Amino acid sequence: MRKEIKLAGFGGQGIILMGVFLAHAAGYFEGKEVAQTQSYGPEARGGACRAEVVISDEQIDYIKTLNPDIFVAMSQPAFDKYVFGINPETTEVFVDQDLVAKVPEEIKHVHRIPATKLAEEMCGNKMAANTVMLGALVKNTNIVSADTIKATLSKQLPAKLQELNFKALDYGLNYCE
Amino acid sequence: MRKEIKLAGFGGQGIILMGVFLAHAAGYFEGKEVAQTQSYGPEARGGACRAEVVISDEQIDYIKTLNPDIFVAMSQPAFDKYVFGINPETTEVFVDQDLVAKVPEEIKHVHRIPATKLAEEMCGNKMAANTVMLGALVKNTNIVSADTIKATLSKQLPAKLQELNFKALDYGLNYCE
Amino acid sequence: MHPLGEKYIRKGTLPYLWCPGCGNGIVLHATLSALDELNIMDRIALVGGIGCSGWIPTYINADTMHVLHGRTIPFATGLKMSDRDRKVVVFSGDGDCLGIGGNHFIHGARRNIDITVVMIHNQIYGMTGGQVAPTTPYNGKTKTSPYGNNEPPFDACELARVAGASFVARWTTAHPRQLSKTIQEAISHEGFSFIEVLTQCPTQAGRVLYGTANAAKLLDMLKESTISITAAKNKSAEELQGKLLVGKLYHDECKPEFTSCYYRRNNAISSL
Amino acid sequence: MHPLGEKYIRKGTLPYLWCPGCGNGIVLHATLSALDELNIMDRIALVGGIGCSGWIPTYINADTMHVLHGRTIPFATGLKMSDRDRKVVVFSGDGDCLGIGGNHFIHGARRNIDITVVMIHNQIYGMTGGQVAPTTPYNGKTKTSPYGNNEPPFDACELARVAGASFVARWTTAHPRQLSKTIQEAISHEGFSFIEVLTQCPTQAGRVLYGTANAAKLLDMLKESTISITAAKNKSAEELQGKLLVGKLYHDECKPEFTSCYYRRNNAISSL
Amino acid sequence: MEQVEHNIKIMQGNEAIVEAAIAAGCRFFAGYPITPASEIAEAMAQRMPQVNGVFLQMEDEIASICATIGASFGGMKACTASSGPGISLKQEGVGYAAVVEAPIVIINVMRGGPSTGMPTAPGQQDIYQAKYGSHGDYEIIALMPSSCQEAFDLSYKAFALAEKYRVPVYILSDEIVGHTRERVKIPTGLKPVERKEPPLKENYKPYEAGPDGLLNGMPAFNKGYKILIDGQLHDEEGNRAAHLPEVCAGLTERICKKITDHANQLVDIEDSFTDDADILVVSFGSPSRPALSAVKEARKKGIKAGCVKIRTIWPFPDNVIADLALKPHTIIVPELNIGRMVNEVKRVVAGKCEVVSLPKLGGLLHTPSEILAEIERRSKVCTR
Amino acid sequence: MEQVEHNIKIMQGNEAIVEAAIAAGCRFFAGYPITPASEIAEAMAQRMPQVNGVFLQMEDEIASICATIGASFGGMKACTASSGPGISLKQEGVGYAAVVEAPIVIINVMRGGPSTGMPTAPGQQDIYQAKYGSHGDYEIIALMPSSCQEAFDLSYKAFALAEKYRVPVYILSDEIVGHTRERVKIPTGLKPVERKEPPLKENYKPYEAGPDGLLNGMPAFNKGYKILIDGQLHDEEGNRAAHLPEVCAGLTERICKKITDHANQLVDIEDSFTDDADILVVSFGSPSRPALSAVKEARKKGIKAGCVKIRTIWPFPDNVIADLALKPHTIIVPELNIGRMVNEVKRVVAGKCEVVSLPKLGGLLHTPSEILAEIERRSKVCTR
Amino acid sequence: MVIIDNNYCKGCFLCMHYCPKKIIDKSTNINGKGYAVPYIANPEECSNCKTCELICPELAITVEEGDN
Amino acid sequence: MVIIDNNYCKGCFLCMHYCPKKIIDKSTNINGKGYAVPYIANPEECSNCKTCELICPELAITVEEGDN
Ligand SMILES: Cc1ncc(C[n+]2csc(CCOP(=O)(O)OP(=O)(O)O)c2C)c(N)n1
Ligand SMILES: Cc1ncc(C[n+]2csc(CCOP(=O)(O)OP(=O)(O)O)c2C)c(N)n1
Ligand code: SF4
Ligand code: SF4
Ligand code: SF4
Ligand code: SF4
Ligand code: SF4
Ligand code: SF4
Ligand SMILES: [Mg+2]
Ligand SMILES: [Mg+2]
Repeated sequence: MRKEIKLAGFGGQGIILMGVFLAHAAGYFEGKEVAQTQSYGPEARGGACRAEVVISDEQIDYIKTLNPDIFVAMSQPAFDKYVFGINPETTEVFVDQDLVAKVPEEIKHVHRIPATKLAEEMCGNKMAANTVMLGALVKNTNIVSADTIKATLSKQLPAKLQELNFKALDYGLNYCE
Repeated sequence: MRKEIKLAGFGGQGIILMGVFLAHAAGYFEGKEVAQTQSYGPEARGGACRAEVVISDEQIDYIKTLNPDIFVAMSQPAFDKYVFGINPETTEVFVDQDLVAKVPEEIKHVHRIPATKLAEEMCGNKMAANTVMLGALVKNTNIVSADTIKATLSKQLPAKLQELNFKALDYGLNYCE
Repeated sequence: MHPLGEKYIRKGTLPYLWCPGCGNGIVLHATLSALDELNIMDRIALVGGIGCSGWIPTYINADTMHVLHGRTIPFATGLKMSDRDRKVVVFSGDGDCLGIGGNHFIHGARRNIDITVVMIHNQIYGMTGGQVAPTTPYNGKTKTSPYGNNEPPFDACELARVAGASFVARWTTAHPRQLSKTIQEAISHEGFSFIEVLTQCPTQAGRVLYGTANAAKLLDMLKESTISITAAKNKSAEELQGKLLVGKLYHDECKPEFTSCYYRRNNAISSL
Repeated sequence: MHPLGEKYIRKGTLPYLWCPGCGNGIVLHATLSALDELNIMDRIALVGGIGCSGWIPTYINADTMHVLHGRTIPFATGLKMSDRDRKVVVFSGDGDCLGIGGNHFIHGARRNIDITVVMIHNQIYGMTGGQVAPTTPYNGKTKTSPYGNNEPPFDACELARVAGASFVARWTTAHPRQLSKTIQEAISHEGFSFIEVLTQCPTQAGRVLYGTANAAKLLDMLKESTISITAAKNKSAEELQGKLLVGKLYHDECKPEFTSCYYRRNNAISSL
Repeated sequence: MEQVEHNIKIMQGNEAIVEAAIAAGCRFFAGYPITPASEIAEAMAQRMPQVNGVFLQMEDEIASICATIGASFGGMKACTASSGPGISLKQEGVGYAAVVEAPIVIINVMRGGPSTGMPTAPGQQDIYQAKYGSHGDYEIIALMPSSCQEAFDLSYKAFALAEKYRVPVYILSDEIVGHTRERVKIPTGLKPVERKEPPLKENYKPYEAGPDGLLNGMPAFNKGYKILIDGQLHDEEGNRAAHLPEVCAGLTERICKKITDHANQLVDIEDSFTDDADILVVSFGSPSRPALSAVKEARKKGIKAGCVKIRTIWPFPDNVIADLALKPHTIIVPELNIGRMVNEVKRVVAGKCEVVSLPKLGGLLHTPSEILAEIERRSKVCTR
Repeated sequence: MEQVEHNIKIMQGNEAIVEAAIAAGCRFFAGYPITPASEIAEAMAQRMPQVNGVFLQMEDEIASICATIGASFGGMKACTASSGPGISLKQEGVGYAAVVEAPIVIINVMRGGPSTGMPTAPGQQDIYQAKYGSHGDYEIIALMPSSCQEAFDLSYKAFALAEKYRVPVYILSDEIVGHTRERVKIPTGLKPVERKEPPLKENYKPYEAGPDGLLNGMPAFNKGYKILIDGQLHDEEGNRAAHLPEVCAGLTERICKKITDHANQLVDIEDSFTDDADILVVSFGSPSRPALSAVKEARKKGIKAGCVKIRTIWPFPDNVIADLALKPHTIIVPELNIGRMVNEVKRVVAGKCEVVSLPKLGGLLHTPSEILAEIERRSKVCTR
Repeated sequence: MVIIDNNYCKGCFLCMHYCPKKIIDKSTNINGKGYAVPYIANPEECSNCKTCELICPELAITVEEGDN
Repeated sequence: MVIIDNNYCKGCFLCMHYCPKKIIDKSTNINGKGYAVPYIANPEECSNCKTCELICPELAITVEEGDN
């Protein structure tokens, strides 16, 4: 089974890191094939940026996303720029509810998560918004398990950032829309 | 009619200049086709060096000498290095008699010219040996006329060198073996 | 937008691709004022290197070449020599100018050709993502000096002077007024003029070298680490310890300029 | 042949391709004595640039690279870093070192990497037939400056010092003893050492710049145009007018050397 | 795939190259930052000191390749990395390495050109440059990975080939491979590539070749060989021979033929569904993955499509491709350039079947459906 | 030959190039000494000031080509000259010139390579480098003289083509042509090549091309155009467009096709005795003269041999050569390299006749008898 | 009068930091590109010194002569 | 003792010019390469100073310790 995930947002929101974490959880801890790519270079500065992850049980021939099964947008410009390719009927769409106001009504599965707000208010650091979102994503899609994403965070993050991120992940995992 | 001339000697003897003068006389003043080439670069330093001139009434397809009609050698090492290709029966060979001692007996037409000695003793400057030789060459082969070679010298040489070289040329033109 | 921007910025290139708080915009503004004051937009040629800083002239609506990494000065040399009345201003990063472009830099200075080089010194390779530069402080940790930089940095102003530049100045982006005035003076000077501008790069140098992306903090650091030559005159050696001199460091108005000497000689020859 | 030649000259390369009276042979001799005295033929790597002078090391029976025009110092850097106990000596013409190779020169100096650079300064591009060099005197007439050189020459020693070299010296081929001693000292020094050797090139510089191919006359001119720093101490400014200083111009024994610092740090890291 | 013990890592192609280099025994890297190759330098900067190796960021790309060659003769396995503009600058050094027969590895993480071009987009426009970029006659070997795993495997192999053939070996990666993170299996206990020391005889001749044109090992400096390495054409002893036409002709011919004569040994292709294929997609590097995808789709639709991925692109696998061209009616060549390698395919196929170029410019990878569409179009045009 | 008034001069090929450049209106030269191209710089140093032009000896070859491009946009017709090693260094600049469409002329007086190679010997080893030396997809024009007269004529033409096509034009001369002194007829009253100034409109778009892919003239700096020249891929206005795949693809394609689409207009060949020829010698540059000599000899011996000299080598005259290949049974391709251009001939001949490579390495020119021997051998093998 | 062009502001707050009168402050406004923009909290105290104008890397600030 | 190896001498006469004792002179000998070579005119006056040895670009001169 091939799954395509596209993550988009604002430079500095940790979008690419979300992709890297997903790839690690699936590829390293769950033994799946993964391919993770991202937008790159100065053209990505300030404006919208994106990361893509393909997860599959088989060899991945095409590494880019064409019709993402999951689309995450953490800003309105990023949503607008990268929403192409999703299937309004089937794609699971996650948005930061305070940063993405306009979501076309045609899109069926929209998850509105106050990721930045939760990060800021509950964890004291809005930089952790991506981890909150990651939690919500994992909870709602089971694209990887909560356990492997936790294992990934402990392996990949420097010690001093772990507490904050575990807290943020939990807020995401436990958030009810 | 295609004529090939090979001139060889010691770096600094003005061998290439002889070639250039012949080319000018034939090409510029006599309206013939000419091609003049030379050995080149640091490998030519100090050791033997050569110039080649091809003179023809028709278009020159091959610019190098293969079987020179005329071969001039101003030093023994140069003679030895560049004598290849001459026809012992027909090639007119000119040597500075004081600098080239060993000339194979098989060679029929050998002209022994004391070019350096004449230049030094009669013109007071052994640097003019090449012009003496040029005179002898012109006289004995008529490859170009004495007039056009004179015209070349007056066109190509800086004023202060003209007297010396006209004198040297005359010694060559008038030298009887 | 600021009226200078309205007047001189190339339509369709905005927004600037620079990160928030980047010093390149400050240099751009200072340049626009200088060019405006001089009123020479019609006879100026701008040349930008490759790097964030090399973009500065590409936003300006003038005749501009955005060239190869490190090669600003040779391109500028061709532009200057092909029209002696043209003024040429180069914008080059510290990597562009002193790294790959170091040889052209010293040769341009040696010739004392009438080109103004504004070198944007952010202590790092910004555009490529924070690698060590020939200006990175000794022991500084960057993406390619993760254990600390083993190489002492150049003093670009000293290098320019010894190589032959006839106008040498240094400022920081915390001195926008002085910078603009100096750019103006450098362009007016006939000869090779070099201006080193220390600038904040919050994204790369800031994060990688100083652990902060706060532009204001970085700019404060720049300000504090420098002292103007006039102010320095009355200071003791102790007080000057660790301070970099800013201001006009060297100016020789009499040194023969390459282009004009060249054409003067040409005139003598071709009128023979 | 001289016993040093018998001992160290590579069989089958003779005769030297240099013109009669060329100074390169004098530098070769001085080098052989220095290497012999140091007794390090087994741990020396020699690097020659492209140019008449670049041939110097190719005649020596040691591990030698004859490299690309202008690139001696990068090759030498690879050789040095791949064996920290190896000593590396570079022979580079003034065109090779300061023309096309100028950037590597200042960066090698900046790093203060343990390489000895012997720059053969004959004021010209010798091998290619007498074109203008970055060391040709102002107004000098050469094949490519037939109306006089428009560009002032570099002071290579000053450039080396400002860029970061820790040992800087200058001699001429009229000082073969001192030259040999200085080469020895430079090789022993740990750090970037630079020796500029002014030398006669009768064929090109001699003929083209000075109108004479007389080696002795040219060597006399070199001698007369220089004064040793020790002798200069007691001279008035007037007496020194037009004289170039020769001798050891700069020596900083304490400056950290690149290779040893690098490996010291490596040891700390790799033993973690 | 062989059953070997391995560790799994998730890494970018650029990182995989670094790990493979270190596994192959590379202990010297000199480079200069450039997108999209900079991560190679960054990872080298991190990793080399950990294995007591050398990382140098030089003043430019010219210095980088020269230092790399210096280090190679200095006794270390050595490599350099860059992208288009930097690779162009290295060309004089490539020719030097070829003629002095320096075993070095040159990594080109290809981006869109020409000139500054598209710095952050992939391309395959530099394949001919790899072969013809420097002046003079010479040959190199070039390998093209299409995944992080191949980036690892081929990089290891590159060092082995460089040592064996005493030749610069290119890894022609691209921005996609360089920046994609994938699972990479790293075999445990991978041995460093051997550098053979030649026998130290009296009058050792560094350029005396065997009948196969190959030199006998690689002497390092300061090991007693006392060698002269010269970029001028030289004789067996290494002495300049520019004045000896036969020696020069011999050396030039040998450094070319030692590679082209071994083309068959150097072949490295991966073919899928080729046995009965009517239509073949011949590709290399990144497009070979959507190509395989498209071929699988085509098979599902009943089209007898097949797929060949060329991993050793230089020397070109003339014979293998000529053989594979006997059965299909059409060969499609998708590439991220204006259609270059298709000419090599045409040359060797020599009219035996239709050869169709499927170029893609602008910095985007072919999608599987683009390639599938071409397969479908061609299978309709010509069905037999 | 046309009957025009002319002056005769005896000069070296290198000097002829300089005189032609000046006649064509070139007023800027930047270079760096190198054998066997130095005489071009030396003659330029002498001549440029006499016509109030600029001669610069730069610090290296990179600076030389960059200054040349700068001067071209500065408003002067401009050129640079070098040989193998220097040409390799210029490659990044060549790509820049191609993508910003700078009309410049690059003279390569070819010597033996690779690397420092054979500095004083001729070669034709750099023909593919001229086309593929820089990274990325681009095209250039390349002309090859075989005599001093052609050196003059083709150099003049090079400037005209550079202006018309807004492209770097190579003159691929060699040590033989460069250093041979011959008679050169210089037409009197030769007019400088015209540089067309584009119409100065509101919102002038410097990269807006006509339907033939060509730009409308050449704007100079400080003439009111206010243009942005950028080596990054750009739109019609000159603005960076690396993020716009279609714009990038379009530009890349256009700068290639504006040359290849005009291949037929650019053909410049000279054929002798081809009408009834069974054997054809196809050559370019220096070997084409002994080739003609050999063909004449062969005719004397009753062999129907013919001769084709290719003067515009890039774009390759595909169609003309394909047509000429219809009659003969064999084509012989003598070249001063390991046998490179023979592959182009093979490609276009596509099996229509036998194609035989006659390479010559080591720095010597083919003699007429060497070529004649091959003609005789082949005429015996295959007589119909 | 100090005019901040919100369209171009990238929220770096150099203006705020360098205003000698400390009269520029963060606002709650987010501009189209997602940046928090500053505003002039106490326009009447402005000395027209133009520091903010010169230091703004985005040329987003214009200080006009005349009343604040 | 001063030994000049005629095989290597290129007749530049730097030795002659720089001998402090002025005891080296031009000879009438021409060596195999065609160069006029010098000779030691007054060996007994030699001071063994080695100047000639060090200045000879061809390494053609050896000054041995001991009697001249
Ligand atoms: C020949 C070449 N090498 C490398 C690069 C990649 N590159 C782009 S910008 C840059 C350096 C940027 O640093 P700097 O010049 O200091 O400018 P900044 O971005 O810091 O302003 C490099 C190495 C290139 N474009 N061309
Ligand atoms: C890249 C390159 N450019 C140019 C040359 C030609 N070249 C050979 S030697 C030389 C310069 C010689 O001058 P210098 O370095 O001063 O050495 P010298 O001969 O004077 O000792 C040049 C330009 C070359 N070999 N390679
Ligand atoms: S990386 Fe640094 S220099 Fe480049 S735009 Fe960002 S802040 Fe400015
Ligand atoms: S040209 Fe000059 S430097 Fe070269 S060998 Fe001759 S004298 Fe020496
Ligand atoms: S300085 Fe300019 S960009 Fe920065 S916050 Fe102020 S107005 Fe905005
Ligand atoms: S002009 Fe001066 S005082 Fe007024 S807001 Fe700007 S910085 Fe503050
Ligand atoms: S110095 Fe040497 S080469 Fe010169 S004349 Fe004396 S012995 Fe001969
Ligand atoms: S050793 Fe001294 S004194 Fe004796 S010959 Fe030589 S230079 Fe003259
Ligand atoms: Mg920088
Ligand atoms: Mg020199």
